[in-house]
Amino acid sequence: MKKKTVFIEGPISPSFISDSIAKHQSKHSIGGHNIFLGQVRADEIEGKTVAAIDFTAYEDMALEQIAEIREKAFKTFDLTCMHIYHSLGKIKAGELCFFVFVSAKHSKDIYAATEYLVNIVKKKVPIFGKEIFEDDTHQWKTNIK
Amino acid sequence: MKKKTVFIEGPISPSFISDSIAKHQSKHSIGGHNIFLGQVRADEIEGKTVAAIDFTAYEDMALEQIAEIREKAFKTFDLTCMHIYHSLGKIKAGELCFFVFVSAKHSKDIYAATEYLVNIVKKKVPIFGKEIFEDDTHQWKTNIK
Amino acid sequence: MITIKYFGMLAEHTKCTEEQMDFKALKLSELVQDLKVKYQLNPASFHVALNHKLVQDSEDVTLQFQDEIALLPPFAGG
Amino acid sequence: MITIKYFGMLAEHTKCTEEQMDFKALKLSELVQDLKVKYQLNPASFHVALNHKLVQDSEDVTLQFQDEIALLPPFAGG
Repeated sequence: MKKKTVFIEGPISPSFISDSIAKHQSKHSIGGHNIFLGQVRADEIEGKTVAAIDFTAYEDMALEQIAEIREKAFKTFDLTCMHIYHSLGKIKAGELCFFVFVSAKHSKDIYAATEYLVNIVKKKVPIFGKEIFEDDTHQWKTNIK
Repeated sequence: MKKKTVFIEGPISPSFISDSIAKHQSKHSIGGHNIFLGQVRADEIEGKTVAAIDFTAYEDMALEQIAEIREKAFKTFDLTCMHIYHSLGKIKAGELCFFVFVSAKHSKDIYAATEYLVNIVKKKVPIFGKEIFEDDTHQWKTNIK
Repeated sequence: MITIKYFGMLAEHTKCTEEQMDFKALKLSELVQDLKVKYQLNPASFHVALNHKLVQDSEDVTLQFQDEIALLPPFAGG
Repeated sequence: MITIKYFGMLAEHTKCTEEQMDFKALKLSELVQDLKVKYQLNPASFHVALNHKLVQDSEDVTLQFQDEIALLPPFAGG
């Protein structure tokens, strides 16, 4: 299974996103793109405010999981392209940490595809997040409620 | 009803999109963004290939319709921000002509909100498109099948 | 004064994007009928908007001074 | 040789991200039990992966030479 670049050290910059968009402009069969961006929220938890999330991952396993997820999504949805990027390291509130980008001839499938990818990455990919508060204490983020 | 900027002369550039994204990084209550981008396809129709679409609009009516659509969408979906941009003029194959951008605290509603906005703009907003073929003949695009 | 606007393939067909006519207290349906005859329009090819709102039944509407009418072919945004 | 990796709050708790031990033909469940005792781990706080795959039932698995085991706390991507 081909392993594509997924992890990016530091925040995902708006210019990285526009470069990705620009690269798809030579593909003249694409009619619609859908993009999800995850942004670090300054959540307030018991009176303390999240200043940043420090992400780590079990990278070997994560890349295998994402390769499987990609393969399944291409079978499930009618897509031309699919890209998944996630930040590692300390991402401050307001910065972007997660970028899912799907493209297709017609827009029908793209919303469901993006939603599926975002949710399954949160659920199945071994990424860990330390929520660092403004007072430098921390707690461990969890996607399981 | 407030009328926001919607129409952009010429294609929507990737850097316009990254600027829009960057502007939302100061809003620390936002956890997720969803973006739709419409790209002009080089469709083949009876042996001829679409080289560009020349968009025009009944602007006064379109802005009123979009203001109503925005108001309804804010009532229907739990969103922090919503932006809708559409190109006017000649947009070449591969260029972007339609940009819908929603942001929310949580990602739950954002996919459905984007899909709703894209589809209702196509259906209800008086925008017209002349598909210009490579041989300079044309036909009028229609969203009604 | 009444303003009539044409868009897209209708503007191409009428060779006109906007025209004005003296005010008469016509029904909107009568005006549209006159325009169909004048430009030989296919009635299935357009909707009518009055002052930026689509009109469902132009029989019910009597023109007011300074109304803006628009003949709209199928929409094609996106 | 067997490699054991710790992530997130578990790495914080064990003060260790990776350790190696000599190969023994243990059941995976026995190894995990040893680690729970060694580090006083709450069994509800992690899943176990073997060679990059989550293990449903570590009773069923006997360790092979050069296996990579990982103790994974709840995922938090996105």
